[in-house]
Amino acid sequence: MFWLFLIGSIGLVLIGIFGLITRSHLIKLLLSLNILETGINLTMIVLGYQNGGKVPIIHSLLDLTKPINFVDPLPQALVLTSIVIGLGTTALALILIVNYYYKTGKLSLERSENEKENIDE
Amino acid sequence: MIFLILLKAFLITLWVVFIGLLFLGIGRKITARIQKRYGPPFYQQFIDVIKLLAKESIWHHWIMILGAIMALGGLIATALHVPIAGILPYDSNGPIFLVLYLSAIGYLGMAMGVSASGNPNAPLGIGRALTLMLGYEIPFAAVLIIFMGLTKSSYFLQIAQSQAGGILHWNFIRYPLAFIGAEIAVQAMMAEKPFDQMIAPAEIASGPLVEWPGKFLGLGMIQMGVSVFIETAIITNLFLGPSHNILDFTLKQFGIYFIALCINAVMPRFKIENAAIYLWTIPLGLGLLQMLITFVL
Amino acid sequence: MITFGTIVILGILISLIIWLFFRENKVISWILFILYTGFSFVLLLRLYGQWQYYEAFKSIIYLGNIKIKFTLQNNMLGWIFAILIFGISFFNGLFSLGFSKSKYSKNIVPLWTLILSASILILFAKDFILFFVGWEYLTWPVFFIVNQGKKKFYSDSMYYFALNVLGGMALMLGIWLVFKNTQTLDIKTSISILLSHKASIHTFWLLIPFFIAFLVKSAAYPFHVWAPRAHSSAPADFSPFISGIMIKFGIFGILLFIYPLLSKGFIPGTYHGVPTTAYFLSWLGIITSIVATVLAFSENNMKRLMAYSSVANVGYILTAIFLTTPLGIEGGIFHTINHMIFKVIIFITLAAVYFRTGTADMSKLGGIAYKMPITFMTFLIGIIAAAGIFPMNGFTSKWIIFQAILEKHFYLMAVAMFFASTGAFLYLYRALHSIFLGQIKPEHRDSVKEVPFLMQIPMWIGMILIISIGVFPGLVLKPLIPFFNSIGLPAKYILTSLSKLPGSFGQLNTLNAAIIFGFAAVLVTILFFVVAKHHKKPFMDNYTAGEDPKDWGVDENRYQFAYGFYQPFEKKFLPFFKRSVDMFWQYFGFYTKHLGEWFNNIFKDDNNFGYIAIIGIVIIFIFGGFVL
Amino acid sequence: MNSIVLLIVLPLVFAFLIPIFKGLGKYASKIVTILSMLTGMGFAVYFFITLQVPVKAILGGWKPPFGIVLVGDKLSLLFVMIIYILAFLNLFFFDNNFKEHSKFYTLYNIAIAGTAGMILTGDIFNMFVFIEITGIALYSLIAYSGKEQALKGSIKYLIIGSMTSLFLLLGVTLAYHILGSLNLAHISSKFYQIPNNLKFLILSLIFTSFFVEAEIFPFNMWVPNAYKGANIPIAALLAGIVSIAAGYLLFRFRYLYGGMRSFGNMLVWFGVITVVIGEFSAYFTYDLRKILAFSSIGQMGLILIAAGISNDLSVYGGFFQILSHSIAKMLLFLLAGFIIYEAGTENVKKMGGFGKNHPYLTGIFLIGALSLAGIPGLMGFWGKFNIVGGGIAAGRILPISIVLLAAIAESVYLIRVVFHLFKTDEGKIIEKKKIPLGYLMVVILLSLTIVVIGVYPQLLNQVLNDATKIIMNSGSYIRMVLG
Repeated sequence: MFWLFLIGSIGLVLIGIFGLITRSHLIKLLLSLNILETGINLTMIVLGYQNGGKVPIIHSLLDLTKPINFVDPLPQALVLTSIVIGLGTTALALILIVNYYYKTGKLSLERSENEKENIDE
Repeated sequence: MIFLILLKAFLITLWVVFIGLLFLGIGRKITARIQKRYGPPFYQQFIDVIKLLAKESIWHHWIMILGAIMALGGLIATALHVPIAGILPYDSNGPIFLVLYLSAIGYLGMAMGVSASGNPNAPLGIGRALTLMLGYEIPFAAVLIIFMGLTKSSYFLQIAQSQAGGILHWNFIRYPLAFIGAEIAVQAMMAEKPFDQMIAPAEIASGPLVEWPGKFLGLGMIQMGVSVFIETAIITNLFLGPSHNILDFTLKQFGIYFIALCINAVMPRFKIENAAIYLWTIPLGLGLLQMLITFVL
Repeated sequence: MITFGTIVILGILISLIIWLFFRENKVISWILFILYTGFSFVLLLRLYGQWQYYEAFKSIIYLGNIKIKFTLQNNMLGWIFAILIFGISFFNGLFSLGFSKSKYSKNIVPLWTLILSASILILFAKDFILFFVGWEYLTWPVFFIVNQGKKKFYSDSMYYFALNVLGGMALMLGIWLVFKNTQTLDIKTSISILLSHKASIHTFWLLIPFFIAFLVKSAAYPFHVWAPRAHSSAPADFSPFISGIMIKFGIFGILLFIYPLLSKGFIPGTYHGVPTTAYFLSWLGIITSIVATVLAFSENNMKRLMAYSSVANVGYILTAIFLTTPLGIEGGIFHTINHMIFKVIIFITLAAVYFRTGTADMSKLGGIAYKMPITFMTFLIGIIAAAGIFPMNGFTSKWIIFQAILEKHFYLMAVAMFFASTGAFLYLYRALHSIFLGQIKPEHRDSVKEVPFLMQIPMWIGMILIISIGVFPGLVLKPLIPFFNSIGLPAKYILTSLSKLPGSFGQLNTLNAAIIFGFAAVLVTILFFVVAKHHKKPFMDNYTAGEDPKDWGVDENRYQFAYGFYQPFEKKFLPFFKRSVDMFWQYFGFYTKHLGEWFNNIFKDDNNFGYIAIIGIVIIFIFGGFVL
Repeated sequence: MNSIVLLIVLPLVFAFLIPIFKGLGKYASKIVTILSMLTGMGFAVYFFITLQVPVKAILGGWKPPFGIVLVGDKLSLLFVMIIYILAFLNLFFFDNNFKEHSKFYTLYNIAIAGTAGMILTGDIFNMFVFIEITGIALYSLIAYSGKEQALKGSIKYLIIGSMTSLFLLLGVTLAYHILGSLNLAHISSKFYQIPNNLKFLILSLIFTSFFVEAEIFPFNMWVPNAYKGANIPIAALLAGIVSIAAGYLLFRFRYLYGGMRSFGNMLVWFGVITVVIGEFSAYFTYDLRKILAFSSIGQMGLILIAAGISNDLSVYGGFFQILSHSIAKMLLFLLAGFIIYEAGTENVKKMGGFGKNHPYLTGIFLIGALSLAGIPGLMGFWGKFNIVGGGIAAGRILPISIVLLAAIAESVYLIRVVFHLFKTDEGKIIEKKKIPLGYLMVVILLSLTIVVIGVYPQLLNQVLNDATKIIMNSGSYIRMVLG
């Protein structure tokens, strides 16, 4: 189960990287980034997960005298933060891309003709 | 003391001028005879000089006069540093570098004088003369340096004295390659054929002296005599052993000059760049070969 | 009285004051410059003999754990250089005061003052850091002086700047390499520690940065390309400084750091008693002088020609110094000083010509001597000295250099040097003829006249110095005796009287020779004036045989033979020399630029940023050994 | 002393006060920002002077290995102080194309808070958050001018930045998975337990994120676009302030975790590649902003080299380099703003005549340029000189030689700019414009700093020597945080 998750999440990371390398369309780049992010978040969860672990909440039904196999709660908290940040970034990126589209009429970062430099003597 | 030096210097100067002009006169005669002409009398050169000096002459600028004076003065000063059978005005022993560099002041003076005359043909001749000078100075220096190295001194006198003890000790027998190299270099130094590009009568209206009238030309003629004297004296000191008296020395000088004349009489003329290259190959090669044989092998 | 500190700080202050307030006022700024140099000259003069004198900064500087207390230590070599630098700058300032009124001149005083105060740091620094500080301040201000903010001079000044920055960087590398091996930044201490190490062939690499730094500054062979360019572009009154003083700092550096190491066998292997490395560097000096001489033959710009002459003279000096014998050092230092004097004088006369005519092309000049006799005489004496002909100072030092070469029995080297020396005569005569003699151009006939007296002062001083040092070489060599003793010059090579030139293969009494020369000159003069009368005639009357050249379709105004003076010679020899080195540096710049373009294109292509970053990450992993 | 948290909180508070006050007047938001920076600066200076021993601020009441902790030692406080000072001075920028907006100032405050947080935090995940905060503020700021170049740069920066902070997150996760902690000191104390190659992986993942901020080569594709398109104050912010934080992180992490020589080697070679590419690219271009941008890349590469070489000389030089670079580069960008405004072009070749109009301003530009080129007597010299010395002392002669060769190109293009400013024989003389007083004061202040510290480096000697000791002695840091 652990390995399946791990392989799956690494697969997502690789897909994201593949997208980042090969695409020039900005929206697709952003999607790849999100896939990458999901992959990494998943990795974090997987690494924090214990097989057969319990929810790390102390309540009256638990016998605190015995060792309890809790799932580590911290990665999940971290992932939550990460997701929020990712959301913010994505939103900002979309705004930028929209602006860029209005400005240039393009959705990829091609070199435009009007910014040629006058270099040669 | 200093008066003694100056007196000696004056007498030597007279001798130098006399011998130089005499050589030139005899040279003209010999050349004529080789070419089956009768030729002028041997004292013709003295007559010419006196006549020219007596002529009223024109000048364009004081630099011309300065040049003429520098030319002759420099060469006379040079001659006074070349030992004549061991005789020198003071105990300088004939420093070689001084002689080489002092003679340059003579050439510079002449060049300056003729440049100041404003005639465009003159610097053409000077340009050739200087190119040629670059050609012959190198093999000549190579030969000089061989003997300096051998005697561990930079004096003509020591080199001459090192050959004491019979004709077999003379340098031209012991170092024949150097002698041939130096001979060719001296041929160029005296501007005899095949190295007479600087005067080149048929090409540039007789070269540097084209614009020198009257007494300038007279000084120029004396200068030519002095330079012939210096060059033959140098070779004599270098190769022809120590001389016991002035007559001995002068005869040896004349021998050198005679060889130069004979070559001069029968040779055509090089183009200037070919002359330089020739001088850098044959005489320099001989000199360096001699150097190799002497110091390395 | 704090001498060095005063000179340095005063220099910086005056530089600032001039730049802030008197930038437009040339007269005041040059007067300040003259006052500054004169004052410093007097201050420095008082230090002769006090070789233990030093000035230390109060506070200590930390570099990491290294503590450094900056100290300026008086020393003989530095002192003699400093005296000459400030003396020459003083007279140069007098000249510039007159020169700067001309329309060709730009105010260069602030930067020049800055350079002068930096030179004190170089000459008296006890540690490498101060030395380096001075070195860098010697470099960059000259860039602005050379180009004067003009576009046409930009590439010339950039040649200068790029090569000298290369030298500076090499120096920085060298300083730290020395530090790594000795754990000290003090120059003298590091030399003794290095010498106490066991010599090995690896030590050679330690010195390479220093070689580069010093050879670049002294414009030696593979790096000489900046010299003619910088000289020709620089303001005419600054060229004397470049040639006379700036390139000598390379020599100073070699004497300061490389000579003590090489002469004590820091690098193993000797050839005829000379360290092998030094022997090859001696040949580098010869190559420098030969290349420069040959290049000078075909040069039409007078300042470039004289710059090549400077390079050639640096070649002699390097040859002499790298013989690493005391006699060689004596000759090298003596020639350095002599060259400082006569080359400054030559460039000052060129500046005077430029001042009056406004051109540096020799083919556009001619006959200037008839209008500027003092300038002409100065130039004549200068080139006689430069050609190493007898009664001038150039001869005396060349004599010692030849003696030093012969002492080591390097006969082939002597022949090669003779070639360069004779060649010098050729191009110097060419300059004399093309600028000063021959026919005068019509546009110069009325407009050109002698420079004002103020500008003549340095010329007179220079003439007197050149001749008096030529006749009495002891004037320079005698005060230097403490230094020669310190490098172990044998007693027979130390000057006993004012006029006896020492030498391994024989001595020369210059005074007697000068008397003989004077006698001959007087004799001929008398002869000339005693015999027949002479009278003056204009030029054209004689060689045209009284005819009007216009009748033959020749313009009489332009019959000056200057261009292609040694054409047969050039045709045979030039292409080879011209190609090899200049082309190398040109291609170097060209390919550097293309490298830059190539890198720039990585950034310009906007689509590749993702994969380049990923490739970067992959490379990191490869570094870590994960993928491979 | 929990109050060092103020250094992060203050600008954040002021940032969100700005929208409230912006209605009060045209300059309200600017004044609020100035207040914010002044108070921040005041606190930073106060802490820097009064705090003799390192302090930690425990947030949320959880003791160090568990909770979030802020660590203020002499070094981090020095850097935060300089960030505040520069951020304050940067407010007197000159940019004619710039319209004053409250949004800009809000983002500016957030960016400062983020950079201060990056330096002060003692928790690795917290650092990730601060990097993201700074990042988001910077993405928006770069795009603020609305130019195509700026948008491009912003998008590139965003994508690379997000990607690498995800890698950072992955590294953090791995470290957490193995060591069970997020505290910098705690991880460092147990870091030896990790096998070497895994260590390398974690460090690489973390450092990629710093590389983006520090403009190291394969991650700096955004730099030319961003510097070219962004408004001048933002370019100055990037070059002057963010680079300080990035440089600090490089050094801090290098000495907390990177004891491996192989890792140092990697840093050195990445630095060398960055220097070479930055300097030669700048050598090729004639666009003033791009020249400064590429020069930034080169300088940051040098800082990375200093971080890679582990001896005290290079660390000392590296800190000097961080400070001198940020001051000089900020100065140059501020000047560039006015030059571009007056010349009406960004092409260096068309700026002839500026030197005639404003000789003193051009002289100040020369000071900045020479300082960057490492001319002695100016601040930049000591950094470069010491890094070279440290590199050679560590036996890394080849990389240092390459860097020195690239430095030739650097000197050439910097002095070339000054030449083109000073050149007089251009046909068109540009029109002279008036310089605002506040701007002029800031420029003079910065250039004076460069000169004074360059001539008298003893002013910083003590501080930077202490800083060097602090950064190289990671044991005391660990003891301080955990104990």
